[in-house]
Amino acid sequence: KANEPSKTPGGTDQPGKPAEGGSIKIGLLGCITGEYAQYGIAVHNGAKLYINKVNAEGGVNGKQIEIVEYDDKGDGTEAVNAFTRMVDNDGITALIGSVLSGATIAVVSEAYPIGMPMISASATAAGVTYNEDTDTVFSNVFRVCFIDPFQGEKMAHFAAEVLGAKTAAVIYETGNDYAVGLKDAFVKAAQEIGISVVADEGYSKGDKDFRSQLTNIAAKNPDVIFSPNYYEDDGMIVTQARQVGVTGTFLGGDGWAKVTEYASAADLEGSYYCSAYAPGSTDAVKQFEADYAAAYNGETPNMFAALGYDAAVVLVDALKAAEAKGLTAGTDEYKAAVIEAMKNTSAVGVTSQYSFDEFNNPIKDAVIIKITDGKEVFDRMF
Amino acid sequence: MKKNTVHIPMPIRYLINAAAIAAIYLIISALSSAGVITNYYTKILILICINIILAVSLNLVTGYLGQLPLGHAGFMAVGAYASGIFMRAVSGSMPTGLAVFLSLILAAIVAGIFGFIIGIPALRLKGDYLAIITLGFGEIIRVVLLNIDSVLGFNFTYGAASLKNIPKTTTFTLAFICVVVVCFLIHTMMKSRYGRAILSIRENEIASESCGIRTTYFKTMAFVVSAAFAGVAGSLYAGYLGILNPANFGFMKSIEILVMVVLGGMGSMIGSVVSAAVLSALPEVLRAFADYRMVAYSLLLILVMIFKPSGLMGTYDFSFTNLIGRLIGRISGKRTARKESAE
Amino acid sequence: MLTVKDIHVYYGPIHAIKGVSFEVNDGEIVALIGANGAGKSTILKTVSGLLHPKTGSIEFNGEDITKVEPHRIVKKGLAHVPEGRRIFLRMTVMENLEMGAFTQKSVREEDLERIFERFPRLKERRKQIAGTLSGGEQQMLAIGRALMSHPKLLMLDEPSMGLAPILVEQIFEIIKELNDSGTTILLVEQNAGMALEIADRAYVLETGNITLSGTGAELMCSEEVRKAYLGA
Amino acid sequence: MSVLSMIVSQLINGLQSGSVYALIALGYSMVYGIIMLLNFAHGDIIMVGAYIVWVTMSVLGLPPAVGIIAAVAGCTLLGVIIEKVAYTPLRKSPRLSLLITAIGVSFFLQNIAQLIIGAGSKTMPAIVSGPNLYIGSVNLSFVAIVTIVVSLISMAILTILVQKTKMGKAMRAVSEDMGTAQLMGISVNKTISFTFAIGSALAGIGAVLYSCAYPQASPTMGSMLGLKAFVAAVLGGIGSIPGAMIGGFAIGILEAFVSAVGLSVWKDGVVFAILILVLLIKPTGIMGREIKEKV
Amino acid sequence: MAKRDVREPFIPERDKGLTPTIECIGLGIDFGGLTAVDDFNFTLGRTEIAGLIGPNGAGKTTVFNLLTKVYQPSRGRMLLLGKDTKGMTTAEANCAGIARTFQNIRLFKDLTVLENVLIGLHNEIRYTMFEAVFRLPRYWRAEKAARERALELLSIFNMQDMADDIAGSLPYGAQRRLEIVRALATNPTLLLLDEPAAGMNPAETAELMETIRRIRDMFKISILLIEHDMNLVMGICEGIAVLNYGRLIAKGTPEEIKSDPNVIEAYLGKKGC
Ligand SMILES: Nc1ncnc2c1ncn2[C@@H]1O[C@H](COP(=O)(O)OP(=O)(O)OP(=O)(O)O)[C@@H](O)[C@H]1O
Ligand SMILES: Nc1ncnc2c1ncn2[C@@H]1O[C@H](COP(=O)(O)OP(=O)(O)OP(=O)(O)O)[C@@H](O)[C@H]1O
Ligand SMILES: [Mg+2]
Ligand SMILES: [Mg+2]
Repeated sequence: KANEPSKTPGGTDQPGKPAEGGSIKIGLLGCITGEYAQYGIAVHNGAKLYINKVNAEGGVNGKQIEIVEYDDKGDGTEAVNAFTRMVDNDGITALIGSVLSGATIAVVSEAYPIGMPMISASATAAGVTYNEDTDTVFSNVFRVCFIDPFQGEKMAHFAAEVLGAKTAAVIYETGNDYAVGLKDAFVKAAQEIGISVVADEGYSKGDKDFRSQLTNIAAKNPDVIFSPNYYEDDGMIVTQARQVGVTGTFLGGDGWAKVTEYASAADLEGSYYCSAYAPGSTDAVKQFEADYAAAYNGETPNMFAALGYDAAVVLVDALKAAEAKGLTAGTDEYKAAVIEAMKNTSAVGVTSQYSFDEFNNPIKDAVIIKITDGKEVFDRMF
Repeated sequence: MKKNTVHIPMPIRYLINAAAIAAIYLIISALSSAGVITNYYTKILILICINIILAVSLNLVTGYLGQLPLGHAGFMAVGAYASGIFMRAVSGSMPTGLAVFLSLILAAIVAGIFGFIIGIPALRLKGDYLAIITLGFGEIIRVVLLNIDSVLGFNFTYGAASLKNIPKTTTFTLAFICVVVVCFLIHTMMKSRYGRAILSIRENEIASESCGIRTTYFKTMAFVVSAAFAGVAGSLYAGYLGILNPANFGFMKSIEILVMVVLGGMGSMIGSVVSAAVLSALPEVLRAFADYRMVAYSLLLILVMIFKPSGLMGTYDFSFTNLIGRLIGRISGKRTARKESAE
Repeated sequence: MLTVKDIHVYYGPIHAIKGVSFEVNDGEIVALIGANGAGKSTILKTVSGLLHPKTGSIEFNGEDITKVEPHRIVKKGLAHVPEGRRIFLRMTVMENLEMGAFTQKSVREEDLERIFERFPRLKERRKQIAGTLSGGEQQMLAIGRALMSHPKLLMLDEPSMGLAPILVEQIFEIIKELNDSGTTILLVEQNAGMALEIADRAYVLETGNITLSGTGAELMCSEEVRKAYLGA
Repeated sequence: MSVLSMIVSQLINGLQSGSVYALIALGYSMVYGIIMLLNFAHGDIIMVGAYIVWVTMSVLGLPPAVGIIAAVAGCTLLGVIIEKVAYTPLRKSPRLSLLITAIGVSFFLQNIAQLIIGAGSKTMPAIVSGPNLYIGSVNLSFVAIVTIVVSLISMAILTILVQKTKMGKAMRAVSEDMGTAQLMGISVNKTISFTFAIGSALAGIGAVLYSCAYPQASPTMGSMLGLKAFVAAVLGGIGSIPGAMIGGFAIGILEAFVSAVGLSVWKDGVVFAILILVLLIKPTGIMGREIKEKV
Repeated sequence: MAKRDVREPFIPERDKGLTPTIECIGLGIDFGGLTAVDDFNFTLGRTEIAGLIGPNGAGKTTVFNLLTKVYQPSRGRMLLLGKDTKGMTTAEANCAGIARTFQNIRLFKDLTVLENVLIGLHNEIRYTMFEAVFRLPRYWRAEKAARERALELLSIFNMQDMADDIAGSLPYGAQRRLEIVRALATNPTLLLLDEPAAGMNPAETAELMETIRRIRDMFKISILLIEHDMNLVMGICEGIAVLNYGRLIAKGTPEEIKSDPNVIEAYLGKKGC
């Protein structure tokens, strides 16, 4: 099983090169080291795949896109530093990033005042594009992923309407805003539509033993168990759940992508999760998978990689629009044009065609994926 | 009296030091308004200032008092949240300058109170037991910040969702002033009977007691002061980043601060300052190495400790005026020597 | 038995021993006296391998031990009762004695008996944590512990320090007894009078150099020694 | 499920994770006992052990026995190498410097592992498998039984080793006073290396058991595990072998029951609060002996 | 055994009318099963130099620890200048007037000689934290005065030139002397010296004796010392108490003690002095 992250520091995306007249500099920021590195690396790989492709095909308006790639370890402080460096020292004109919501929000507070166009592949927290305190939308910030409440609600409705669930349990990582966000939305929606949430169990980062919580859940015998975490934990949770006698159906969020590598087919059988991406579903996806494998030692892309790719697609599409206006990369007008173009985008990525709502969140249906025989199979759009 | 050192009288020492500090500040300001120091470097400078305050305040307990607390980030968190919640509450209804000033004071007081509450039981223990108990308190603070909202029933810290939209009021000038004030206060305290009492506890607690020093009182005092300054750093941090998440103040952050103190040399304030500056800037310098940067960082830690086990500065405390004194002494050395032989 | 040839010992930049040579013959008691900081303890530490001389050589029973590690030297039959006792404070008295017998195959009952006979205090306090013993009791333990290894050469660093007069007498008697039963002794003492009395030969050390040597009786009569070390 | 069987299940959950903690805490405690070093890298040695299992079994496709032997041997070797390279030069340095070196080693292992193997988790194949046991309605998984039994046996062997052998004696002497230990005829280097070897071998066994119970390996898995084990060691009384065991089991069972009563969100907080309470009542941990300095 | 009234100092006539420095009445302490000190009755006049001797492990250091409140007694009372010291901490006992040195030297090793003495002067220096951190005039005045006082105290032992040396680097004898200076700095009424001459050669010991006497005369304080060097004890003590197995077996003048058969048997030995 080849699963190595492909490293491409150095080479073309080495930072610090003086901007050549004919290039457009964009930033790529995310956690490529540290605890959440696997997500960051996937997003970066996806984004770089598309941009390299564009460059190979002659670039945008004949100009090469130059990537300035930095690591933020998933930490807000680092993210802000790296972003500021991209702006001040490297002179980027747009940003793809960051990967985790917390780091992205920190960057947004820097990027919004200077009107830097940014698009995140995976920052799902509602607060990334919207300041609820002042009820303002960060007009420069876009994302290609679902927001947390959306997925939580979707899965609650799915449980009620498709699976006919009456009782539900949740198990989530308490310190993780993503998991908490999904869980909160799920619980809220479930109560509204008449599913009773019989168990609400948390765990902390780094925990590997969930048996105690699952034993509690098993005792309540819920119809569905919503586990909106990242796939490694979810895999472990499902495995241990079956060991302690939990029999209900597992539901998850888009963090489940790749979960089949972390739990047995038998344990996962019949679980559902919502995603933005269904592997192998369309020709475009198949092409993407093939390209990705070719670029990164035969690795299979996951949803994060696909979304990274899509983020790049949407951004490059906007760059084209700005270029078409004959503006100079790096100027404020240019940035405004990029934002403007993204706002009205209709770019087609691997996972969907994009358009944004008034909160700059993508308007697209969720893909429901069912796990059968250890495979992630497209079930329906929902 | 060491030869070749001209002893500079106190008022002049103050003037020299004040001038030196003002010069540093003015140079940096000038450079940044000239655009040589960009926004990016300013950000790093602010971060360095915050880390200096953290390291210097931890050094008070680790280097001077000789204890090993592993929960310093907890105090920083308390200060950061106190200040963040305050700033969100008053933003718009109070002049910013006043609000910032009050938030710093508030952060110091709240963190100091936590230092007191935690210090009283923690200081009953010694060595590694003290380490673990402070680590425990630090983690408890983090878990409480994470989950308190569900107990209160309303949004207070916003838990995992982060406390967002804190006014970004921390400027380089503010951070620099705080560093100067904190260093000055710690320095003057250490050069007084209070500081000597703290040192004596590190050196030999039993002897210290028998010299009439109420060790429990002074230990607690050092702990509270250290916590309060960590709170100040937290407050600056809140105003720097504008968003707070309990995960930023975990055990690893405490370790990071401890590394700064030890690497700089325990009990050396200048050591803490230098190593906080170096270690804060290092990840940025190593940024170009991408994946390898954490490996480089860890190797550096190991190598410095192997080749310089007592830290970069040992227990040496740099005195700018003494240095000047020595320089003057060296220049006028011959004359002094002649005088001496005449005497 | 022990030949020390022109050793130079440094503590970092400090030149503590500046070319000292002496020898201890089989069956002798040799005393090393000198003021505070003269380097007496340093010499003992160098012989037992805790420190290594920069130049010079040390021979024990015809073997060169200049660069041998301390634990190997102990196995060759050289025991060192260090300055300041250095007992294992957190172990019991009994465990300390057992530690002394580390080089032996097992802890022999008769060895323990012999030591308890000499120091009945230790027998009383067999189970006490050594760290809570009084200063004098700790000194007895340190000597007892060294005897557990059946040394051929026993080096004692200020064994009378902190001992009651009656015990000082006893200690010196014990040293003589040990010597009579075949143990060679190298003795460092602040109590020069008593040391010279029982010593066959003695050396006077002054800041890293040997300045005088002779038989115990000779030195006892020497005007210099009397003034500097006997307080007379 | 009846309340009783619920309690029993939770107890078994706690015992299973507790026995892994205990095993790791033992290694922590041994190393601490001898050079007073909080060996932060200990958890990361387990991480390396887990990866060794993964490489031998998943990548090379070798049988479990080979994986187990390779993991234990590899960890032992790694422990000794770390000691020689990173700790020996600092033997005469202040303790805190050693602590920082240990932190450095820990970071190094984590990051180098990420560089070489990648950031994501690797899934382990089943190392042991067997039928689950049912006692009434209580379900006892085979892995749980193996984990508990193996760790108890390891601890028993270790206890005998430390209490009955000469090496054990030498370890105690070295831990108190290296110089004097040498004067007793004890080789300090050998003793310390031996301690690291044993501690790391325990980490290797811990890695195998951990991999059985939680079949995932990731570069950062060691840090949390190490922290928990450290807490367990201190709770039990650091430096004490039975203390480490008691501490490990205590933390495991405590975590299980805190979660069981519905406080899972507060779990870490409650565990630390109880730890603090215990330390305040008994400042040297459950089994630690307090030795007052004589004035 | 020389019988004396428990409540009487050694030289009752000298400090007539003044409360004794210290009165111990039936003081005792147990460690687990071990009775380290029992029924200790002892009174010391205001300017007396007394010795506490006894075999190793007799409980002498333990008596010091009781007096300085390092240990709390299991039974008995102890009056300092007529005031009961029950419940005091070590620091409070020091403030009340008891200073000591230690059998195993406990200096503040990494600090300078001067700083060691200044720490002894801690409670003599008066300024508030506020005055200290903002360096108000009172701080400067008090620090200057303290410095001068410290140098003055060091000069008793001719150590003023070592003021800036690191305490741990001093020769052994100097360290012992520094400990005495530090104790004196706390302005005691009773000075306890635990084996002050240990590790000193006869010449140094003779000098120490002189100094101890001078200190008493200068500061008008009482001194209680533990020592195994009989030259010193017999040379300067005005009264001697002898402990054995935690109990007083004799009390009296040096002459009385020297010839006490109990003391000779338990402690001095035949050759004794
Ligand atoms: N660890 C050390 N580091 C530096 N210098 C040392 C060390 N130990 C001893 N010295 C110096 O070496 C010299 C000799 O010391 P040593 O302990 O051998 O003297 P000594 O004759 O045993 O004295 P004493 O009678 O005080 O025990 C002294 O000047 C001392 O200061
Ligand atoms: N904390 C303690 N726990 C147990 N026993 C103790 C403790 N402190 C002292 N002892 C015992 O009490 C007795 C008296 O000890 P102390 O230190 O007072 O003796 P000392 O008279 O000062 O002897 P030395 O002259 O040898 O110093 C000794 O037998 C000692 O072992
Ligand atoms: Mg010596
Ligand atoms: Mg004593």
